[in-house]
Amino acid sequence: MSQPHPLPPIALPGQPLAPSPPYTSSTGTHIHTQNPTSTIITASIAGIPHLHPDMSISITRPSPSSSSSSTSHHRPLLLLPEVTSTVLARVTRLNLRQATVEIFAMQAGAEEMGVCEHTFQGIIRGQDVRATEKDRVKILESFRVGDVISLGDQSNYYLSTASNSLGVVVAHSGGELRVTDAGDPLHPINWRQMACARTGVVEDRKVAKPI
Amino acid sequence: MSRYEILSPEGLRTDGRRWNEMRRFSPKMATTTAADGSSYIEHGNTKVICSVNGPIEPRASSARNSERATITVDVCFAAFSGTDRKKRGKGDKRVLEMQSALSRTFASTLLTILHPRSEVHISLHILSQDGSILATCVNAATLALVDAGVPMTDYVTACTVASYTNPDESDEPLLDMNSAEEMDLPGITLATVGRNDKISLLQLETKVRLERLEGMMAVGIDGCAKIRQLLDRAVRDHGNEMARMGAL
Amino acid sequence: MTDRRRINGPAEGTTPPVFLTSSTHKPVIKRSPTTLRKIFLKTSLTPPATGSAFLELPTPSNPSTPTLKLTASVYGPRPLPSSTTFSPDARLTAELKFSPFSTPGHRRGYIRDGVERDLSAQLSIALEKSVDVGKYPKSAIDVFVSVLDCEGGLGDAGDGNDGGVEVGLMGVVAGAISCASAAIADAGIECFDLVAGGVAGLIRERGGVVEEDHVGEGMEAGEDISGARHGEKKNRGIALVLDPSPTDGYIILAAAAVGYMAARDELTLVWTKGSMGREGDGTDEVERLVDGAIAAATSVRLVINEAVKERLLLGLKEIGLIKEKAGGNDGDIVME
Amino acid sequence: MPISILPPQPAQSRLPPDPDSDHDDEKVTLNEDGDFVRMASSQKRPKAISIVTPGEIVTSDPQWMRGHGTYLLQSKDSTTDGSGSDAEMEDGADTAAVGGSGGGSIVATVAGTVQKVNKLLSVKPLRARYAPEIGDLVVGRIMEVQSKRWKVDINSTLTAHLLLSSINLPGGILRKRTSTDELQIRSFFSEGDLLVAEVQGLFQDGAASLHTRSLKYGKLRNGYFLKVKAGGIVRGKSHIITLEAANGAGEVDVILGVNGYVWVSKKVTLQAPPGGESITRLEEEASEAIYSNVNEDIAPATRREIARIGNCVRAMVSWNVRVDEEVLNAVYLSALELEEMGIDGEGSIGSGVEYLEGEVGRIVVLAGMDRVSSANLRAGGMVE
Amino acid sequence: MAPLQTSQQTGTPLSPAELSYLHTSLTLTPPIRPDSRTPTQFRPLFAESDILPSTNGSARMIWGDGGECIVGVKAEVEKNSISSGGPRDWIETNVEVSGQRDDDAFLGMTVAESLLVPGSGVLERLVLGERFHWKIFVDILLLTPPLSHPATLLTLTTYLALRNTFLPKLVSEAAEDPVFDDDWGNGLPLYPVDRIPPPITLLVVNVGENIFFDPTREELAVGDVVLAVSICEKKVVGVRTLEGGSGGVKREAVKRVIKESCEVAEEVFSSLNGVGEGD
Repeated sequence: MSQPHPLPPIALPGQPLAPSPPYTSSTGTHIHTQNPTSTIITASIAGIPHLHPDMSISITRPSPSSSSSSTSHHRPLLLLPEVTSTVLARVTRLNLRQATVEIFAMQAGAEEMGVCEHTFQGIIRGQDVRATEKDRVKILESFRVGDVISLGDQSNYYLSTASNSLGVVVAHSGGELRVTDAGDPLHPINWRQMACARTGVVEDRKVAKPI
Repeated sequence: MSRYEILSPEGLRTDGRRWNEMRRFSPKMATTTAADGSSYIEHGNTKVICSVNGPIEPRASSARNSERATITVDVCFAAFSGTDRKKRGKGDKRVLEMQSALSRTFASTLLTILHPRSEVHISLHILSQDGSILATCVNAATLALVDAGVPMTDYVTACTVASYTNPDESDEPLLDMNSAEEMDLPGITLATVGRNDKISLLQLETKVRLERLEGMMAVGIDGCAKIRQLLDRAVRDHGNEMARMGAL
Repeated sequence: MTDRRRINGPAEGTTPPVFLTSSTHKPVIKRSPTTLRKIFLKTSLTPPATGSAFLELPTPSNPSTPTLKLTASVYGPRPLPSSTTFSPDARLTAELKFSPFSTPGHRRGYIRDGVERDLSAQLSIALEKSVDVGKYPKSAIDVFVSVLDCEGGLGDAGDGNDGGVEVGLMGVVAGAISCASAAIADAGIECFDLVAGGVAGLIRERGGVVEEDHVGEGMEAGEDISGARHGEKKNRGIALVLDPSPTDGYIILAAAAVGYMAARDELTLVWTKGSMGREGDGTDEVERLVDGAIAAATSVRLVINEAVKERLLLGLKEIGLIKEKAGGNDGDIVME
Repeated sequence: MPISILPPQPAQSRLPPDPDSDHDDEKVTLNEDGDFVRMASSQKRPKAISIVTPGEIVTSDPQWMRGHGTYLLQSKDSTTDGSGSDAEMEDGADTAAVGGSGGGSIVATVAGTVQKVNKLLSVKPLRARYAPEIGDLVVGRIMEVQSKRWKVDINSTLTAHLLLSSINLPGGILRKRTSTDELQIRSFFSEGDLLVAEVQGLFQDGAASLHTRSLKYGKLRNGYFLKVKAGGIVRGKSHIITLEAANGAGEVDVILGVNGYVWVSKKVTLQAPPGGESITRLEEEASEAIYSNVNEDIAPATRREIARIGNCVRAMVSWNVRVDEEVLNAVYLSALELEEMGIDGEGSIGSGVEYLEGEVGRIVVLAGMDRVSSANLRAGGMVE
Repeated sequence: MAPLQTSQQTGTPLSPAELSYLHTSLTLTPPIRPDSRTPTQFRPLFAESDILPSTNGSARMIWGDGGECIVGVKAEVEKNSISSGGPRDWIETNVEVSGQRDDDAFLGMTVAESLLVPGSGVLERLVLGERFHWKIFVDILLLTPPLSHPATLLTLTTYLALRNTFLPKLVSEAAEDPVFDDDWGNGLPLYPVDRIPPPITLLVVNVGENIFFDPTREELAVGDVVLAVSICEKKVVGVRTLEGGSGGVKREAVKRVIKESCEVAEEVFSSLNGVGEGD
């Protein structure tokens, strides 16, 4: 059994780190019950172990910033969207009751937003957009920041944009009148509307509060 | 195989049968508990085992039809069934053709509107081939469907008839071909529904003179009626056995 | 949604791996039965994959003879096609493919034949139990191993290993398991422990003593293990050989391949060939074989650790987080 | 001997548990409608069993109405063209009350026995999949979870539907369904869960719609699931039987699903909460746990009795004996006796004698039936 | 790879409550199996051999839970050629599972590996003079996929079929083209009684400390590791790990499984031979 307190500088999957009664395991670690009496925390990914003040041990993988090394590009620590993680998604389909989005970046807790390897499909239901019911607007190309509220069914994650900081970040005008002038960028006026700089046309969106 | 051997002057065939005699036909029902309905038929040396699962919820959503049950058939020739070992791939044309012929035949007689949006899956395994394969498959499938309690208007029974040309150019129909006769003579596979001569399958893969067809079909229909009687007997025996066992 | 079936090449191209040139290879020393072949293992070589690794067993005798070279690439966790039923755990699928030029003698086709389907099934059994699938609901983890070169002995036509058991396939599976495990670690997928593959064989001793193995100096990352721990018995008759290679020319009576998780001391795969009975002195041949294979796997595990650590340090150096620790940075991995 | 490999008995030779009828006189001389009289064992009245097969004209008498398993052949003479019977089929055999229109004859569509119930003639097939009827108590397994409902496998033709609105929500009946429930749907039932429910309605295509709106229904825990052939469990008044298990194993619940799914489990008693609060609190606390997947701890003795009872049910169904409380209790007692006697000498637990397949099963069921008939004799003195 | 359905054919998993009940019952000492069998007790088996006259050897077996397997062995004369990969390819096995598109490579290799163990002596009996040899095809047909894992069922049936296989007697000289005695009566058995018999494979699941033979699907679902141990005449001729099980397993458990399999195999061989004489 390695020394309980000073954690090794680098941990590899399966490496025992500390006895579990005093310590608890968090991301990147796993509780392994060797025999009914002793359960230990073992590393489950290769990375640098950290002992957090609340006696929990987590392992973080050094994610080299994308700019410096060409071979391994920027990988988010989080590989899958989890409940309560905020995501950046693009709306792919709209219908009366829900919007289907494609999640392409996510962020868990404090770390910054990481582009994920594979895009996941999510659904924002009507009742999750805002407390008051908003009818759908048929703009395809608008980015939305939402947070994942439940794992949903087979292939979809359920997202909600209820809180103020969530909603449309980047949008393009739909150009109901003529197709030609569609696609100009819109800038937010208030949390409910966005206006097109060129034509001044105002369109309904659930706008995220600009940070 | 010179033609002479097919039918001896006294009218005896290679295996000693007369022109209108059938090979030994021994049907067995409910041979396994793992499927809804099952049957095993030995018609001479042609042995076919059949198991029916249905009507069940179709796994492939393509097989979902809102008013009727869809019938899917799987035919598989065991590699050891022929005289020489031959592994038939799944994409074998002849197998696909048999499968569609069987599902068409049963689609017309099974009461599929009683179980909409479900599927009846028939899986047939040919353990040994000695002529009249398709006919034996039809009989085995019918028996297994009856065992599974799938509603049908009447039994579908099938048999084969060959047409032999005597040295003096006159023709004789031969009932129930074995593999030797099937290879050498033109023949038809014929399936009827119930006792009243309604033909639901007629297959001719070789050339035969038109005027002979009439006679062959007449013999075929009588053959099917005989097989229907044998199948009916098997079902009744099975039913009485279950009654004796107190299962009813 | 990327099309899972067509995986197109990396955008900016890769640098070809540098091989030992023939001039620098060492003088030929015949490998003793309990010395393992040196393993060259490097991770994250194919950028589009979440994790990847390349494994090679350079034979010191002469570089022109075929050696085992295989690459593993891991994609995942990625979304399952919408038709599949919900699964609270990730679905790990493993596929092993011999590239057409890989086997000496006849060229293999592109469609997966029986041998490849069998090895793929064994590979997925070995890896399945090490990955913490509960952490990635509704997703798929795909592992692809392609064998670029192998030492024959696959029971194909032309390599006459008559009488003995072919260990070629076992060597390929063991290499595939170790390489795939390194790729999974490189992908950052959480797992209980890394699985190392090990092979051992029983041979009939040919004429006199099988020379006691001497501790050769370790080259590259591989070390060999001294015979002490495994009590290499010097009895007549049956001898244990670790990491047998088809080119060694042994006639192997029985062989065993294992997938072994060293930290947890657990086996995820056991595969034996050849007939093994009760030996004269009571020890069961099966037990000797399994223990031998586990010993081989334990030392392979050290190689995997080194490779994963190497990539980690590279990452740290880049973001300047390297800690200048006094005791160097050879993390002390304790294996019960 | 751990393994016994027997030559396959031809299906016919599995002798029925009829001690009193000797077998040779039962050689059946088959006349056209296959009628023969069979001396049933003592309880059942001797009754004529007539088997009909598909295509057989059951009757041409117009006063009979057509039920399941038959179709109407509108025939003046025997040879009608095929389309005639098809046309007739549009109304489908389910709508039983088609008047026996003149000249038509009722023809069987399945092989089975003719059931004549005051003017309604139907044919019950020898073997068929379970057809759900309203009010049936069934055990089912969740196959698929959709946004507002579950698809449940109940061994019938189509998977049944269980709507989110027709289940008990944790926290008592008063709780109104909120939209978050849809998100937490998997916390109630998820794939693979077993439940006992009641058929509350049938859809147009015959699929069942279930509900679990009562305390006796819900998720199943603390026990073992076994599947018997669908016809084995006959619709009776009570499908949840509680047996007093021997060897101090406590009470065991046996849930006999009409669809042939059986669940044998330790009786889950609503322990009164320590504080002895009011009934609603108790009921409230109970309903919190109805969706938990955690079993209570079950003593090995109880597990052994659960296994034994499971074997008894399986043996009774394979020997076509009607499974109800009285007979099950009798067969269970005779199984216990069997173990004490130790049929092949060693009575040790591990003798495997409790495995009631094949011959051993028949002996146990036979002994159970004798026990019941003797009890009836003592009780009523009148064999009925 | 044989698909191990965790519940009915549709592969829905068992419920967590069932799994935990079964796991605790099976890890007790003495263990309690759901159908109260002893750990080494098999479910009843029905078997018959020589059912297909058009084959050199055949057998059929019906398993406790309704699974059915038919094996046909056919022999063909084949010219020796260097390219044909030596004697290892003289016996070809193929496992066909009804309802599955392609044949099952994993099960096929398991059977082939244990059949072609060096020293089994069967290959010598296939030689026909200097230029020809018998090519044996062992075709295994799993009719209704059994609810539990098919490994044991198909190897027991293969054992019976191989025991029932007869090859026509060679009457021609070594150098000439092979000519056979056409009296089927005095054909030579492929596995004569006095020589090494064909192997069988026992499927064993290890749950906690206990080991169970002939496991049902529920027992497989809660097992730690599932091993297929092939045994022939007190020698272990092949061990394979199968899909299933929830984690790795200690080496002692693997050794114990192999040891116990040898003992049980003895009784299985004797009862199998009983079927041979039966008809």
